[in-house]
Amino acid sequence: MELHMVLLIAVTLIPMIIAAFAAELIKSVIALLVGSVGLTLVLFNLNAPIAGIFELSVGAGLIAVLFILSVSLTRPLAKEESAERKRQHYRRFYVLPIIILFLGLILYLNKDFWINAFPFTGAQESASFGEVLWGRRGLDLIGQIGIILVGVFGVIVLFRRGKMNE
Amino acid sequence: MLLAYILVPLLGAAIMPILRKIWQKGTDSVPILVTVYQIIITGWIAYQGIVLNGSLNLERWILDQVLALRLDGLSLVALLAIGLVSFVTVLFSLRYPLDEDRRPGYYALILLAVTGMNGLVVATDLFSMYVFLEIVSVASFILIAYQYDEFGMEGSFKYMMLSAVATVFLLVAVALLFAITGGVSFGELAQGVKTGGPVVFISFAFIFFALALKSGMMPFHGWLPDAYTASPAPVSILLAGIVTKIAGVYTMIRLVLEVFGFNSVFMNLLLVVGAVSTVLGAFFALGQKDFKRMLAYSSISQIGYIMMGLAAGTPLGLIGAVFHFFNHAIFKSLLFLNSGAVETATGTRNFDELGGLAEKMPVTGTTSVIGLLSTAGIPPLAGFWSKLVIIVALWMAGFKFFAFIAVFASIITLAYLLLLQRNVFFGKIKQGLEGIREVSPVVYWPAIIMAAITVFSGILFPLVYDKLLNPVNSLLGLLAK
Amino acid sequence: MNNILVIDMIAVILLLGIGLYTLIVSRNLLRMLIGFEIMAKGVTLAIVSAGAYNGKLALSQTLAVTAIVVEVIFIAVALAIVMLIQRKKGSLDVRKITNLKG
Amino acid sequence: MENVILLAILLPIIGAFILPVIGRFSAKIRNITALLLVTTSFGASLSLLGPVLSGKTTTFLLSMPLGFDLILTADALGILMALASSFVGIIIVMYSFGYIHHDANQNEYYLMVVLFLGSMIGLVYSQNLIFIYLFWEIAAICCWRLIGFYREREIVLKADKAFLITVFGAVAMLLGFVILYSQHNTFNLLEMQGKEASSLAVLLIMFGIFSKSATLPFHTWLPDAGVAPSPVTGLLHAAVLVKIGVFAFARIFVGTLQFDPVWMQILPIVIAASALVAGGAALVDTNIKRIIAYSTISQLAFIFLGLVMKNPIAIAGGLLFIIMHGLAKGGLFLCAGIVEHNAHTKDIRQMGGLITKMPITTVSFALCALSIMGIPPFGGFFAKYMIITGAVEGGNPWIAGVFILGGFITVLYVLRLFALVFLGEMRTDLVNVKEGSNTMLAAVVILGVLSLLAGFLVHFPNEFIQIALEQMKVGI
Repeated sequence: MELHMVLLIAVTLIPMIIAAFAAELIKSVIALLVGSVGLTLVLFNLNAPIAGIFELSVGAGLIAVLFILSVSLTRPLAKEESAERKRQHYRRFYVLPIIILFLGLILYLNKDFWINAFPFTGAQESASFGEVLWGRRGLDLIGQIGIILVGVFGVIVLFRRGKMNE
Repeated sequence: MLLAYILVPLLGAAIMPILRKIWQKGTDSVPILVTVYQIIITGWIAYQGIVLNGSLNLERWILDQVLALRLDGLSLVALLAIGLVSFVTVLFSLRYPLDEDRRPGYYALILLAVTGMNGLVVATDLFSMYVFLEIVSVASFILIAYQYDEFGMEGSFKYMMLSAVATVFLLVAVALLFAITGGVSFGELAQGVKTGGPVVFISFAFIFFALALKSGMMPFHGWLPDAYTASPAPVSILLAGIVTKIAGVYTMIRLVLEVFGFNSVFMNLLLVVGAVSTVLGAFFALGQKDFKRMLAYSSISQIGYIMMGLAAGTPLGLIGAVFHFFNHAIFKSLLFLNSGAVETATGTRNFDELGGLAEKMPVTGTTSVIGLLSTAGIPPLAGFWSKLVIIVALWMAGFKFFAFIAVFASIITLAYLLLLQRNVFFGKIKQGLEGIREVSPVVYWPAIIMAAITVFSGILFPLVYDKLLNPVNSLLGLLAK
Repeated sequence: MNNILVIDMIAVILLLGIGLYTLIVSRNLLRMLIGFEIMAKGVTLAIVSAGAYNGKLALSQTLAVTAIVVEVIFIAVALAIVMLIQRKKGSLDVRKITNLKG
Repeated sequence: MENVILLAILLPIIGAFILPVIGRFSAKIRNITALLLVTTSFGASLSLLGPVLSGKTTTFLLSMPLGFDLILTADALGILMALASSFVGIIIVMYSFGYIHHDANQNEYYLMVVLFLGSMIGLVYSQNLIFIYLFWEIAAICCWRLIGFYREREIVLKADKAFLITVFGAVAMLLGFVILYSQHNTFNLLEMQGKEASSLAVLLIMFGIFSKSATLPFHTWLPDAGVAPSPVTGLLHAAVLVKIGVFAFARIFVGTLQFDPVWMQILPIVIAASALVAGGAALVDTNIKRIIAYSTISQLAFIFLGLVMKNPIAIAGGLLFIIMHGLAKGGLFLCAGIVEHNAHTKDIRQMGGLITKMPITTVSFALCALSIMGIPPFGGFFAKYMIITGAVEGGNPWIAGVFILGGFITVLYVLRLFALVFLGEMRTDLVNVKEGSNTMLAAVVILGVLSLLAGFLVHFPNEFIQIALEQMKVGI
């Protein structure tokens, strides 16, 4: 069970590091997508299929689509400029994997502390996802409606071409 | 009943695109109606004293578990402030040169921001609070960038990134607390927090960091002047007057009261951060040459006061903090209204190009004097009472040094506000400005309203105390011991 | 169950670290958003693993779903603003858009 | 009877805000209304005199939350100050009719003057520290707008300076009040009667008092405030405003609280330094209004000396000098105003021989000047005499000696001023100078004559001051 988990976490984490590390944006986005899929697997493994499916469809799919759209809309750089950009990029990021490794190691070595830090021993809850969502999280649903409206109006306001645009 | 606070502005926003097609004029009146409705309802509740006596009448406002909403003294003050500030924002927007084609969308976003703030204020669980917080933030990003200018985009992006970090930390803290308590409502969290331990400490640290970032306290203030300065004038009224206060300060007060209690480590930290913000914010304001930037730094400084009042950890301090929160919403939006009026009349905010405007713009000049005196805490205006209560509370709680800081920061406050007054309004009229005229009544009436509130809540302090601040005391019953 | 939680929490912290590092160090606006995305994944994981640990899986899943929705809207709006910046300035470099003093 | 106190305060304060409205229609009606408001307030205070003379005080109480009760008491000390300031107020409003009638912003001017007088009267009757502070700051706001009346950049800078210094002192004082609150758990002075104040609180409150009364470290704003219109300088900076500090000292430390004896050593030294430094500055300055302002600083030191000495004769002398100095200094400033207004200069080196052109002003100036110098039988003499005697009796002969020196310097610079302005050769460019307008002359004549009369009839104020001393429980 634990080993299983560690492997899946690795499947999530390594693409994420690549996403940060890759010099070209499109590669970063694809790595992010892969990491999201890894996260989905982790969520499935935690017995949270609904969150997993959501993560896969929205968190991985929709966001990747949005990012790819944006990246393709940006102007590509000239050859020499992009080479220079790459070198600078790697110079800034090469410490990241080392930091992450160290941080992970330190955290893992101190894991007893963390185990004791979580004192709760809760009982298994029988309510289903739907019951909780509709029965208890009504306010969140209203909030979701609100934020979706914000998104819709936001995109309308930001992209509608009026007199003041351009 | 309480749900109306969320649903009315939400519906108002949702019908905007329809209204735009069928009744163009309605797009102007709906936001006004919605905000006036909020002011009247909240004022009525305050006047009736429904939440005055704490728990008994409190129960009536709690719906069942589906939608656990609550109205208590603190949220009452916040709702009133939200109503007032958004009302004057909308009123100011009526004549502000916005792109007509996108105006309905603009109003919709303002109403959604109001929805978010109202929801945040009446929510009783941390996660819902986060969702509404995010509505407010995302709506503000768009509003800041509304005019497509470079500064707006940049201010918006900075606010966005820092706020993203803040919400991530807030959510991780929620997750940590959820792991040990098994719930996200304030009650459940408070139960779990009592057990203590490192996880509680870490989550409180995360929340503290997130809210300090959101409220723009001193080490994390970088985004705030940029966002305020870059946004269109009416948006900066909304932003400075209420959005950052609800997003940062209100949430902090609420969480300290209901979940964490007055933890001494964090209260001391809050006290220090508050004092640093108060003093440095005032000093930075002293060096500004831009009307709005000066006001933005002044906001940082005033937030420091509120935090210090909260950190005193006594009922008196809490009352002072809440009253200053309310006053700050009023006088800061008044000053931003004035800056907006000056900008519309003269086309600039730079002190070097302004001067002697009081002659030409008597209403703006007079109301700005009232606003600045209230900010500096000069009696008998409202700002004086709240600062006085905070200072008394700090002294009585034994934080004498901080009481000193609070007192002397108000001198610096007065100094930079006099600088502002001298450069913009007082004195002889600058060359090239002889032709300017007072802005239209739609623009200056909001300023008069705000100035009147400042004056009367100062003079009628006993009434304000009875109706608005006394209910805050009932909160102490909720205080996590 | 406790061990799993700890492994997950370590993963969360690492995700937050990667994201924050990217956010701070990067000079490209889009990559800053990618950094935020990485942090957001960490948040999702934190919420669900907390639910898996204390048995309130259903509740944690609803929270995670809401958080994901919020995150998507946030990213959509952020990308829209980034696109506008790109259109205005012709660049995504953070250094080229800093006019304000901070 | 209680409501009369409220009337005396609220009538000018609320009435002040109606003045600009009236001023939009008719300047004349506005001026008369302003005068009426101040006169009514004076009358109200006068009507409170009856009970006090029979040894009773009148109290008005309005309960407020958090201990901020509004308590107004008309005791002898309060009425003394209220009468003195509202009387000078009447004369100054009258004088203003002539002085500022060509200037812009007259509406604001009358608003601020009347509001100022209202807050002054509010302050003297208040028995709650918070309300003392509140009225104190309203007075500061009015003062700020009035100093900046002419709107030039340098003038506004000086107004800001005065405002900042006085507010700095005031907030320090507020902190002192908070300390008193934490010690005695009340802001009510009546409940603090006879209690001890901690030294920190005394220090902080003294900051406020000294900054308002322009005593040594904080005196620089007062000469600078001479850029205001003359009636304002006369009103605020000579007759009334600076007395707020003195009054607060009398009210808080003489009448109510006890303080550590060490202050009895420190305060006289500060005050003596203030008297000498300001006297010296007055000797060398050449601006007529600045000289009179420095003179105010040095005379205030005399008042303080009287009050600090804590012995009945000195305190009585100090209180007496508040009245005498108010009348005489008000007169001096108003005369200076006439001179400045007609000669179009403030530099005394460019004046001279004005006695032939403005005889009435000269005589009034001389009367007031003699009172300030302390020449018998003018009012100032009795007051100074009592203060010095009290200081000697109180065991501070050295300090008394310094003050006698200070009195001598006063004589020197006032004579110098008088000689340079009114005597000597008439300068050619001043040949066309005329006497001031009738209302202005009436004002200075009243003040000059009163300065003289007050000396002859010193018995009446003195008796009243004895009642005040009794009510303050001094020396019994």
